[in-house]
Amino acid sequence: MIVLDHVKYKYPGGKKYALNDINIDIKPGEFVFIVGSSGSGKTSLIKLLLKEMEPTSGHLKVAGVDYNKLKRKNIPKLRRRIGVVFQNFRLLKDRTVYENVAFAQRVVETPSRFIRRQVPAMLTLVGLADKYKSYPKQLSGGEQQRVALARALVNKPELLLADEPTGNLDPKNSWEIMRLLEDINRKGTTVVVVTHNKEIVNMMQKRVITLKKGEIISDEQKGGYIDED
Amino acid sequence: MIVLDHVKYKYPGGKKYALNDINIDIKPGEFVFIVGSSGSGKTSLIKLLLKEMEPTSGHLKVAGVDYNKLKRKNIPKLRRRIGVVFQNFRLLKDRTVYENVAFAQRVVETPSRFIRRQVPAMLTLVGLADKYKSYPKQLSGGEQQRVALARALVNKPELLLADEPTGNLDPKNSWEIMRLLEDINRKGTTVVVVTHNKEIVNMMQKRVITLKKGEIISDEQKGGYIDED
Amino acid sequence: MRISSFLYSIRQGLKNIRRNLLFSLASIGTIVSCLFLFGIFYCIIVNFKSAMTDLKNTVTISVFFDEGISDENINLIGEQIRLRSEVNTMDFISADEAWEDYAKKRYKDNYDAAMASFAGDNPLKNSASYEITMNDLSNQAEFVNYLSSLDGVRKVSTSEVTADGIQALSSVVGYASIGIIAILLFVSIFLISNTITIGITVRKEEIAIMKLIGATNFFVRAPFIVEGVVIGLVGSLIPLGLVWLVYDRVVSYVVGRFNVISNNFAFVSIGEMFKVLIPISAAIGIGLGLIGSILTTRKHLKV
Amino acid sequence: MRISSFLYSIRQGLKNIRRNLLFSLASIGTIVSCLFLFGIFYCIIVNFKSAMTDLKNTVTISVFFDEGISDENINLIGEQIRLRSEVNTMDFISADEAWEDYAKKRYKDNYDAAMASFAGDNPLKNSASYEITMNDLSNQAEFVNYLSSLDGVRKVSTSEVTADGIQALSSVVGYASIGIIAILLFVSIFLISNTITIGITVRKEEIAIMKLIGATNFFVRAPFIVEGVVIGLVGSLIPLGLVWLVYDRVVSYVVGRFNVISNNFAFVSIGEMFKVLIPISAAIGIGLGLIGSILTTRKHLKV
Ligand SMILES: Nc1ncnc2c1ncn2[C@@H]1O[C@H](COP(=O)(O)OP(=O)(O)OP(=O)(O)O)[C@@H](O)[C@H]1O
Ligand SMILES: Nc1ncnc2c1ncn2[C@@H]1O[C@H](COP(=O)(O)OP(=O)(O)OP(=O)(O)O)[C@@H](O)[C@H]1O
Ligand SMILES: [Mg+2]
Ligand SMILES: [Mg+2]
Repeated sequence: MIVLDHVKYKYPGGKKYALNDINIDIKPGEFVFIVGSSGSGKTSLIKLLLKEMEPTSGHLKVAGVDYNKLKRKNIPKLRRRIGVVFQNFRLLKDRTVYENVAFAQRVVETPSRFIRRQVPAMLTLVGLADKYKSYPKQLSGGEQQRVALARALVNKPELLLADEPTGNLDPKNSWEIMRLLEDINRKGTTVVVVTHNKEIVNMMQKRVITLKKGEIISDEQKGGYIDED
Repeated sequence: MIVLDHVKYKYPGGKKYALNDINIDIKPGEFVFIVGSSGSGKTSLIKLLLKEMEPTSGHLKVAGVDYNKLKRKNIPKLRRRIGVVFQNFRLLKDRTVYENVAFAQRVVETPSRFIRRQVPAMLTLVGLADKYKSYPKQLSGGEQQRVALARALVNKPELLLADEPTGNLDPKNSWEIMRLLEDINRKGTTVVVVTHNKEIVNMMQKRVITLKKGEIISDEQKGGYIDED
Repeated sequence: MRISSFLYSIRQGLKNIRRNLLFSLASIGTIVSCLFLFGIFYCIIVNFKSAMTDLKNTVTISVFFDEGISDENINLIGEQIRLRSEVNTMDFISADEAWEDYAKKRYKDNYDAAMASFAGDNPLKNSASYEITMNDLSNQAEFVNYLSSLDGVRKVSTSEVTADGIQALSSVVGYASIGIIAILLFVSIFLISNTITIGITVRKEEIAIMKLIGATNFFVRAPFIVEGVVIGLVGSLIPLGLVWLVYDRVVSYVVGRFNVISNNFAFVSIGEMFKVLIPISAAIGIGLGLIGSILTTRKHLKV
Repeated sequence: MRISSFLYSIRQGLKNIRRNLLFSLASIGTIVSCLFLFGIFYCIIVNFKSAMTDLKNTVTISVFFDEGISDENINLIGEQIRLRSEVNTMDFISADEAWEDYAKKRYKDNYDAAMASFAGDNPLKNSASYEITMNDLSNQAEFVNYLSSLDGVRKVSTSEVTADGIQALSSVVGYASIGIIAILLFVSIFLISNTITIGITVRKEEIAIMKLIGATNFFVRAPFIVEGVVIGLVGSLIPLGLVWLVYDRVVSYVVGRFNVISNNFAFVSIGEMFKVLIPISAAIGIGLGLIGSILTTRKHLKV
C-alpha cells in the first residue's frame, strides 16, 4: 500500500533534512503507528504521502500509484482514496460540522440520499450527533478533532492517515477512537496513525515505526513506544 | 489566587450550560490539574479566568481582582499578570518565534536589553533555541506548542493558565515541560494545567479538579485521573 | 459531473456570498462605485459630443449662384456638390424662401404689410443658395475652395473662425473623453480585481483544505465562479439603475430650469445611452467577476 | 508609554506594511486610483470654471453718455456705478480711445493715414463709455435697467442673449461640478474605507491574541495607525505626482496643437490647482488611513 524508497525531504530554506533516507513498506490492511519526538518528521511524512509536497529525492508509491509519474490532474483521484486527519484539524471554518463531513462525500460525488444517511451515522460514531449544526469555532478542541476524524472516515478510504488523532482527547475518548480505527482496519482499510500516546501504542501491539531527527531508528511488528535515552 | 463562586456559563445560542455552578478556590502558589472528558468545559473555564468572556452568573475573583467590578480599561493590566497557553496555541502567524515570545515582554514594556537576553534564554529552556527565526507555520505541532509555552512563561507571571500544553508533545518532551512548570510553581507562580495526560496527572500527585458536562465531580488534593465508568 | 454536484456548486456559491458577507458587500460596493462613475461620465461625454455635433450643424456654408443662372444649372451644381464626401446635409433655399425668412426676421410684426408692399418683386432675387453642413469641419477651407471653383458659383460664404473654434473644442473633448473613459475603465478593472484578489487570498486555506481532501480544481472553483458572477451581476445592475435615476432627474431639472439650454440642445435619450452602457457594465461586472475568480483561484489551486 | 514602545509601534507599523504586502498594495492602489480620478476631475472642472469666468468677462456692458456731458458728470456717474455690488471690473474708454480702437480695426494698414486725415476731429466724439463686466450675469437685465435710469446716460448697450446662454451653461457646469466632486469624494471614501475594513478584519485574530496577552488598546492600535498613515501618505503622494504629470502633458499638448484655444483661454496653473489638491489629497489619504484604522480596529478591540 505504501512504499517509500530512500526518500529525503528538506524544507525550502531549511538547513537539515526533515526526512532523511526513509525506507518503509506498508502492506495493504496493516495498522501502523508512527512515533517519535517533537519535530522528528512525522507530519512531514504524512504530507509526502498526501502529495502535499514532493520529496527532495527518492521514490514514493501509495495505493499502487507511483508519485514520480503521477500527473497533476490525477492527484485528486488519488487523494479521494485516502482519508486524512490533520494534526491541526483543518476544518472548513465557515461550514457546519455536518457540511464539513458531507464535503468529503460531495467531493467523491456521493448521491445526496447517501450523504443524508451516512453523515449523521458517522457523527454518531464519533459522539457528535448533537453538534451537527455547530461551526468549528463553537466546538471544544476534542470535538473538532473528532469532526476531522469523521470527515476522514466517512468515505471508507483504502488508506487512513491520522496525524495525532487523539492529541486533544481524554483517555476514554482516545480509546474509543482507537477501537474505531481497529474496526475500520479489520474491514480492510490500511491505517497509519501518528501519535504520542505511549499507553495506546504499548497496549495495542501493532507495528511501530519510530522516527528520530528525520531518520527511522526502529520499525517493529508488535512494537512498543521507545523512550529516548 | 482564583475564586469562583457559583459560576455558570452558557454560550450564546447554546442549549446547555457549558459550566454549571462552579465553585473553586485556588490559593496562591498552588499547582492544579483540571481534567475532564472532551467538551466538559475546561477551555471555557480558562476563557472565563482570562476574561475572554463574562460568566452568565456568579462571581469570579482572580489575583485579588473582582471581575464583576473590573473596568474594561483595566483588563490589560490584569492579563499581564497571567500567562496563558491556549489549546490551539494562538501564535501571531506573521511574526517569528522570537517576536512571538518577545511580544509578551513588549506588552509589559520590558526594556529592550532585557528582551534580548530573556527571550533566547526562554527559548533554550523549551528546546527551541535554533528555531527562533522560524515562522509558526514552519514549525511542527509540538514546536508551536512550546513557543506558546515560552510566551506564557517569559514574563514570570503570578498565574499560569495552560490549556493542554502537552497535547502535541511526545512523553519525554511532556515530562520536561511538566518539570519546567513545577519549577516555576516552586518559584511562586500559581499553575493551572488542563490536561488529558493520565500518566502525568497520576504521577505528579497534585490537586486535581475533574469536570464532567460542565460540573465539578471531584476536587482532590494529591488526586489522580478519574476514569469515567 | 453529476447534476447534483452542479447544483451543489451553485448553492455553495450563493451561500458563500452570505458567509463572506463583508467581502461580498465590499466587492459589490466596488463594482457599483466604479460602474456608476463610468456610467455618469459616459452620459456626460455622450451629451457633450452630441452638443458638439449640434453645434457643427449650425455652421453652414452658403453657396450663392451667378446672377440669372437657370434652375437647371443650379440643379447640376447641386448634384455635383452632393457627390462630395464632405457633405453632411444640403438644403436648397430658393430666393423666395430667403426673402420670406429675411422679412420675417426684419419686419416681425409688420411682416404681412412688408410682403404686400414688395409683392411680386423679390428684393433678394439673387439670393437662392445651397445651405451645406459638413461631416468634418477640419476640411472646411479646402471644401470652400472647391465650391468657389465651381462654374456658376458666385460666392461661398462661411464663418471660418467659428468653425475653427468648434473643431478645436470638439477635438479636445474627443481626446479628453477617450482619456477619461480609458482611465475610468482601467481604475475600475484594477479596483475590482483588487477586491477579488484580497477576498480569495483570505480563503486560501479553505481552498487548500478542499484540494487535500481530493476535490478537483473544477469542484473547488465552481462555487467561486458562481459567487463571482452573481456579485458581478448585482454589482452591474445597481449602477445601471442609479445612472438611470440620476440622468433622468438631472435632465428634467436642467430642461425645466434653463430654457436657453433646452431650446438649443436636445439631451441624448437614456435608451440610446443604455445601448452601450448595459453591455459594457455587464462585461466589466460579470466578466471581471468571472475572470477574476478564475484567475485568483488558480493561484491557490496548486496544492 | 516608554520611548521604546513608541519606537516599537512605528517599526511594527512599517513591518506590517511589508508583511501584508498584498493588502498594503491594494490599499495604496485604491487610494491612488481614487485620488487620481479626483485630481483629474478637479483640474477639468477648475479649468472649465475659469473658462466660464473668462467668457463672462468678455460680456461687457457699455454705458454711453448724453451728448456734451461734462467730464465731471461722467466721473460722478462712474462713482455711482462703482458702488454697485454687481460690478466686477469697470474701465473708462474715452472718445479718443474708442476712435483709435475703431480706426485700428477698420483701417488696419492705413491706420496712420486715416488718423492723420481726421486729425483733431474725432468722428466718435460722443462715444466715450464705461466698459463694465459683472460679477454675476444673472442680474444683468436688472442692472442694465438701473444703468439706463441714471441721469446723463444716453444708451446702455449689451448682448442679452449671450449673457443668458453663458449664465445657464455656467450654472449647469457649477452644479455638475459639485455633483461630480461629491460623487467622487463619496466613492473614494467608500472604497478606501472598504479596503481598510477588509484588511483589518483579516487580522481580527491577530488583534484578539494581542489583547488576550494583555496589550492595551493603544499598544495594539498604534502599529495599525502608523500603517494606515504611511499607506495614506504614499497613496496620496503618488496621485498628486501623476496628476501633475498628466496635467502638464495635456496642457502643453493642447496649447501646442490648438491655437484657437490657447489664444482665447489661459489654463489654470498647476500651482494654483495644487493649493487645493494637496490639502484635500492629504486629508483623504492620511485622514482616511488614520480614521479608518482607528475605527476598524476599535471594532475588534473588544476582547
Ligand atoms: N514549512 C516548514 N518550513 C521549514 N521547516 C519546517 C516546516 N515544517 C516543519 N518544519 C521543520 O521540520 C521538522 C519536522 O517537522 P514535522 O512537522 O514533520 O515534525 P513532527 O514529527 O510532526 O513533530 P510534532 O510531533 O511536533 O508534530 C521540524 O524541525 C520543523 O521545524
Ligand atoms: N463558541 C462556542 N459556542 C457554542 N458552544 C461552544 C463554544 N465553544 C465551546 N462550546 C461548547 O461548550 C462545551 C465545552 O467546551 P470546552 O471548549 O470548554 O470543552 P473542553 O473541556 O475544553 O473540551 P476539550 O477537551 O475537547 O478541549 C462543548 O460542548 C462545546 O461544544
Ligand atoms: Mg506533527
Ligand atoms: Mg478545550
